[in-house]
Amino acid sequence: MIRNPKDLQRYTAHERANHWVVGICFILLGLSGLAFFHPAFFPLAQLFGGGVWARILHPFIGVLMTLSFLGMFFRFKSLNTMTPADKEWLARVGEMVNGDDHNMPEQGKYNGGQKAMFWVMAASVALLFVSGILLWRAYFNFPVDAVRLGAVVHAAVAAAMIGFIMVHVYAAIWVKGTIRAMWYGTVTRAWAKQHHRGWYRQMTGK
Amino acid sequence: MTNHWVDIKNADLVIVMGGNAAEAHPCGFKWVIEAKKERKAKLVVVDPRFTRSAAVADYYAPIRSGADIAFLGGVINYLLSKDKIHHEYVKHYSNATFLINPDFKFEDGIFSGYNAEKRNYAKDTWSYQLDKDGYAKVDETMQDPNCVFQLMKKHYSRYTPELVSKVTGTPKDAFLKVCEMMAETAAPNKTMTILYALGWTEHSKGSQNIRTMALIQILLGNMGMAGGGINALRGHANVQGITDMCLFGANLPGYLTSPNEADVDRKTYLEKRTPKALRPNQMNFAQNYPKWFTSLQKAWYGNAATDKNDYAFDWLPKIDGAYDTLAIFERMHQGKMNGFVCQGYNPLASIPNKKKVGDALAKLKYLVVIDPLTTDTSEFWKNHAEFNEVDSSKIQTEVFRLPCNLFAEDTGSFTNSGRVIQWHWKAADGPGESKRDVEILASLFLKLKEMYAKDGGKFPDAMMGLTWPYRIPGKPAPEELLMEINGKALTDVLDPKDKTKVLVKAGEQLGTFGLLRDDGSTSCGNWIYCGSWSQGGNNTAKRDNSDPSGLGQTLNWGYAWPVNRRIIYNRASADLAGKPWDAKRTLLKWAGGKWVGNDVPDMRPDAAPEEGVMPFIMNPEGVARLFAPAMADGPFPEHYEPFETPLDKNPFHPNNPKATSNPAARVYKGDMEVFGKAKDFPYVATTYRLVEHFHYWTKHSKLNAVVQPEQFVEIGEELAKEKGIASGDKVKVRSMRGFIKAVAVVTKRIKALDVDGKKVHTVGLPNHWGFKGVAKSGYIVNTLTPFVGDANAQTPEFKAFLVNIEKA
Amino acid sequence: MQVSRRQFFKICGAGLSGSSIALMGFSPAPALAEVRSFKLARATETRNMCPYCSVSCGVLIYTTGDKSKNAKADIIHIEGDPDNPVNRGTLCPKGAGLLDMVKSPNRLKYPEVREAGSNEWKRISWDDAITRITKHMKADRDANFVEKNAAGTTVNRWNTFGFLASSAANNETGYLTHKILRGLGAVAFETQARI
Amino acid sequence: MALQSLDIARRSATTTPPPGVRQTTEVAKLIDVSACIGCKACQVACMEWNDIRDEVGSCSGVYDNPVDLTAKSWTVMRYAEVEEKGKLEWLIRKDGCMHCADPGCLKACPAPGAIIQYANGIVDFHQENCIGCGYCVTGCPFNVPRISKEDNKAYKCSLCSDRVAVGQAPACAKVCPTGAIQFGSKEQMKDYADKRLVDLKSRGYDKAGLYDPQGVGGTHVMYVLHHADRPELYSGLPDNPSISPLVGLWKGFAKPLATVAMAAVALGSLFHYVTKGPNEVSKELEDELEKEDAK
Repeated sequence: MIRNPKDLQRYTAHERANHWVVGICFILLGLSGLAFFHPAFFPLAQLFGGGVWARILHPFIGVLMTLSFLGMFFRFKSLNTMTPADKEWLARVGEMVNGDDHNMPEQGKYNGGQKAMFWVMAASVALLFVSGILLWRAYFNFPVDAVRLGAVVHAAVAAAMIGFIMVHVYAAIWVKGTIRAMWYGTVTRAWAKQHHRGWYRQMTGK
Repeated sequence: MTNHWVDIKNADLVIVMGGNAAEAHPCGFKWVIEAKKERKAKLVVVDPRFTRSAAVADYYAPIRSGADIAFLGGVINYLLSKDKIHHEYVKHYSNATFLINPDFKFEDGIFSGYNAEKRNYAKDTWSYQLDKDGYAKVDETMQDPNCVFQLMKKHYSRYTPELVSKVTGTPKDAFLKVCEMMAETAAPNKTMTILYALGWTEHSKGSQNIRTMALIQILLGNMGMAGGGINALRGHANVQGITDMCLFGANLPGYLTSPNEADVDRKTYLEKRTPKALRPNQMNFAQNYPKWFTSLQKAWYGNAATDKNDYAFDWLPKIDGAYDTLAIFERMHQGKMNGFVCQGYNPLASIPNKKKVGDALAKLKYLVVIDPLTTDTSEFWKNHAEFNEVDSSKIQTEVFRLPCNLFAEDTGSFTNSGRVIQWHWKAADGPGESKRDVEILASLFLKLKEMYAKDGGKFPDAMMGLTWPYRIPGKPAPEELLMEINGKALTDVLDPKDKTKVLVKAGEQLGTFGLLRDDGSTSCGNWIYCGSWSQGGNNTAKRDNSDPSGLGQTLNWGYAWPVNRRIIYNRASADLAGKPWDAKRTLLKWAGGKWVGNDVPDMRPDAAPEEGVMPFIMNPEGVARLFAPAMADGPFPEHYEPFETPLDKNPFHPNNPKATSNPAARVYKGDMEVFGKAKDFPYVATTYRLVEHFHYWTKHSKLNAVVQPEQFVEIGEELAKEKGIASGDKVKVRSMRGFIKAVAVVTKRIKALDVDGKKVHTVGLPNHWGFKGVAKSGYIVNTLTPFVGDANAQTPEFKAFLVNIEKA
Repeated sequence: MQVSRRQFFKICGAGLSGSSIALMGFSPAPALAEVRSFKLARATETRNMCPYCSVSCGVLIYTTGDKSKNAKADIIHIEGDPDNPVNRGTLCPKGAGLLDMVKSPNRLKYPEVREAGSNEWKRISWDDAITRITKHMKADRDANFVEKNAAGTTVNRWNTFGFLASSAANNETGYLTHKILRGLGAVAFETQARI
Repeated sequence: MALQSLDIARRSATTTPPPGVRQTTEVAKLIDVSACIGCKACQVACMEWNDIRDEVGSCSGVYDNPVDLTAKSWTVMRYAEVEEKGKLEWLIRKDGCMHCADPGCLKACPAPGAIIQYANGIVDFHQENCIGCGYCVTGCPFNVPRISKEDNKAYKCSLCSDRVAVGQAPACAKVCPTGAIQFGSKEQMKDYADKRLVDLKSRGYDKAGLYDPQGVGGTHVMYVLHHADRPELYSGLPDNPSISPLVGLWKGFAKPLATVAMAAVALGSLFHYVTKGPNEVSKELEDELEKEDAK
């Protein structure tokens, strides 16, 4: 499609692909995981060919997500270092949620919330991975107490992560002009200037 | 068993010694648990190992394997010295009062009449003093120094608790505790039962082990009582029946004895076997021997056996020596046998000294194995690596393997250890071309007959004259056979008191062996089974399990020999006047001019107490024998060491090397040389079976292989520590005759014992494994065992021999 | 707040159902369950006896089919006979495992011979087996039968041939074996009774 | 048998109650350890009846074989040689599913209908519904369920539900030669145990008692122990078993709450959007940049 050549490149094709691999994995994991999480969700297992297939596929998808998330992690790690400005942003996040972002501190490529989300995701994936391995009976056999702990951690972290991802997704929907960054990589300059002024300046030299 | 399985529940005290009932007979053992639960009975286990029987015992005492007579002799001494005996019983129902030949002696471990060269006894001094009528003299006061009671007292006075403990390794307090518990059953209304098995028989003095306990049971008045008796827990499901059919060279069915070379004719044969009463008025039941024997000859030779030809007496082979298993294999080893048949028997694994057995089999021209399964014996010629290292090309024996059917594929009767004969029905055909045993035997026999008829040959008469009345000659039916065993009237059987009265019509089945005749008018294949298929039909198939007495007698279930009697010697359960010693467990009582009760009387039904007919009707003296001249190795049991003993002398007779081990046990040339000495083989070994297994049979069953898959040996923690062996290590166990390798199970359940001032360790060797089966292959344990048997029964000494052990 | 375990479960249950109602959407599967079908329902029952030890426990053998001509009876299960007064339906591990002995892969199915010096079995027919064995027996008997001993007594004995008889065989088999052996003049025979 | 399908007390991962009007007799198996000879008849009968054959293993230096429960050994005997004050006791315990009144396995199971508790108390696994996740293993306070390596399904003792359904005793109870395993109504079994305890106490076992742990609401497999004060002597029988608090936490409050929380986040987002409206790039900025471009 034709785009404004002046739009700013926010993500490269590789980065977008990586993100969507993680994203798709997450959706599949969420659906299959929810099937085991609560009886009300069990019919979701049908999406995977039934409970047994859901049980078989879930951990493999988990490994795939972990690996692809690692890619993202190393790509974006340095961009997500917290700065004092981020902390201030986070302190004033209420205003942002209220829809009043005019007085928010100037942000670089990522704002404090996004950075926080990044680290929460990283920690969650790590925890899910470790606890998931503990639960993966087809290939591992850990002491039953470790498995019990693993099950609690896995479920709790997964639930939290689903919540955070919902926030992540909603934020993308709510902040208009965001999603296209992950579809075809560019954002408008106005979007950048409004939401990530520091980054806008860096990109445009203005 | 003098009693039967369910009767165990009537006991007040159960002794498990010389056996391991919980493991070898779990379903019979349930009646021990029942006695404990319902009668508050106590269970005592005396064993070298803390067995699974001991796991549920109230008291356990350890003992050195091979020291049972020392232990039980000590019990006799305890009972006599503390006067804990059932006086009335002993006085009237045993030969305690009988006077013995004054020349009878016991000196330095040897009884009078010993011939050291032949290793046997001349028994003329082991005899009763007889009066002018030929009756034994008695001293009712039991004070005469030559009366059995006094002789016995003197004989066992040497068995002090201290010496007993020194010989058996049983701590003195444990020994005395067991004595005390046994002594409580001297009360007329208390009974003790003894459950033993191969732990007593498989010694060079096996029969005497059992006799020692028999003496105790007589002293305590426990024979013939519900919940009492001497109870041999036997091997296979039908070992009792096959024993009754007497598949022994030396016997004929029903425990008749084979004629030997001295029995030149029927008259001589019968005279020697038909005893005269030794006391007045006794039943002396064996006086009927001629009736049993003649009826057998009529069953086998039918019309060909007549008074004209001595009832075909000469057609019976006459034996010229011993033909027990050890003797047979000794003959085979000497190259004196050409052909051999193993029917459901695996001698390579189950006979001592596997090397000798294998060598013996290799000397045969032909071996026929009739079996449902692939036995080790059938492949004795095949190299199975370390488990059977042989060179097939050097073994010239032609071996045939014939598939036969199993229990599930055949109809017929089995006799359980409690003498109850029960019928079973075929459920399905056997696999492939397998056939019933009788069909295989019939086809071999009929083929031979055909060959002799066609080509002639040596002495075909007996073969040709053998009755073969079966409707399908090649397939004798079990029903036809049991009817033949039971016997029938060949001509009308008349009442001897009133010749006009016909008791049984010609052609009818006999109802009891009381109807047998010695004039050829009856036939009977086995007199003790007479009544099993009477004119009314197959009594072994009866299935009414009602038990109105609550004693577990179930008289209408199957058929017990003799004459459906469930507890033998049951007359002894009542006093002289016929009043039961314990009214709550009445087996028999004298009422209204006859014996009535909850069992078939072991007594003439109308024998009034005043007649003085005593309960042990098979003995010409009518009473139980505390002094038994019939034994080969002494009228009183005496402790002798196993042939492989950890001690260098018999502590009872330290100065007489001749009395170290059983002086009357037979030892073959070449076998004495391979007995090990304690300096090279310091540990006592004992072989046994585990509850999960039945000999070498269950190694073909996956279910059993799963629950106890791999060969192991058991040793105590102390020995394991000394030898640096840990549980799970592979060990090598050597005896003078070979070695085996197995996994070590180190356990608290086998303790080192203090014997004669030294520490004696026991090595437990479960037998089961071999080179054929679905269980893990293992060594045949009988590679290690010595080729020597009991002086009376020739049962091999599997339970006490010497080994060494090391980490493999 | 003191919450007993039972109350705790109730609370949890309420939470669970409450949350489910909140979610709706997915209806739970109908609560159905069925036990494994009873495998002996129409099997044929035959009364028999365990062949192992001398307790001689009664057993019930279950076979497929109803004994009609075309339905081959196959043993599928063996359990204790509750009527038998001794075992009253119980069995030991040996008896309980009888099925695997009856169905052992080591069951012999046809006669075989191992020729002298050979290292393998060869399948033969029953006729061959019986003929070959009886030829051996006759040759041996004719050569070694003793009619009279040195003293001139008739002994009619054949002791170069031996027989070990099974204690797991029926009485009837034992009896017939004894009868035949004596008829042939055999004396060197035994059973497991001593061992 | 068809009616049996309705006599269900609980069903795994199912939120609606099963038909519960019919009350069937609560059954129980009583294992009288004091009468047990450790013969393994129960193990063999179990394999035979249930058509399972474990591997032919090896001897590891003890009598226990197979050494542990497996998907094909639903019961095993555990042997403990205990020596105290010079007296040796060989404590032999038949291990297997206890059929808890509050079954941890069922609680943990995420697959609807894979674990059923029948109204008679039997807790049965239905392998056709099992997804092989192994959560039942974490839920069990007795470490009983095993996942088969062959089909990845969970297996354990069914208390021979097929036999009980037609009015028969479980194979192990029927076979037990010494009567150490009894089967009947739970009431009967408790009465029988009382009788046994009187006998054991008369034989000097003052601490004899019934093992029917209340931590799991009682069990439908109970033990008579001579040393009820120290169940751990019997190869580690748990003293006061209960479903692990971790499992309780995970399967108890937490999941519904988490579900609600997730729903709340979703709903919160929705309402945020409709109340606050989208966060759009301001028109001024866009215009400003357009202007710049136009220059």
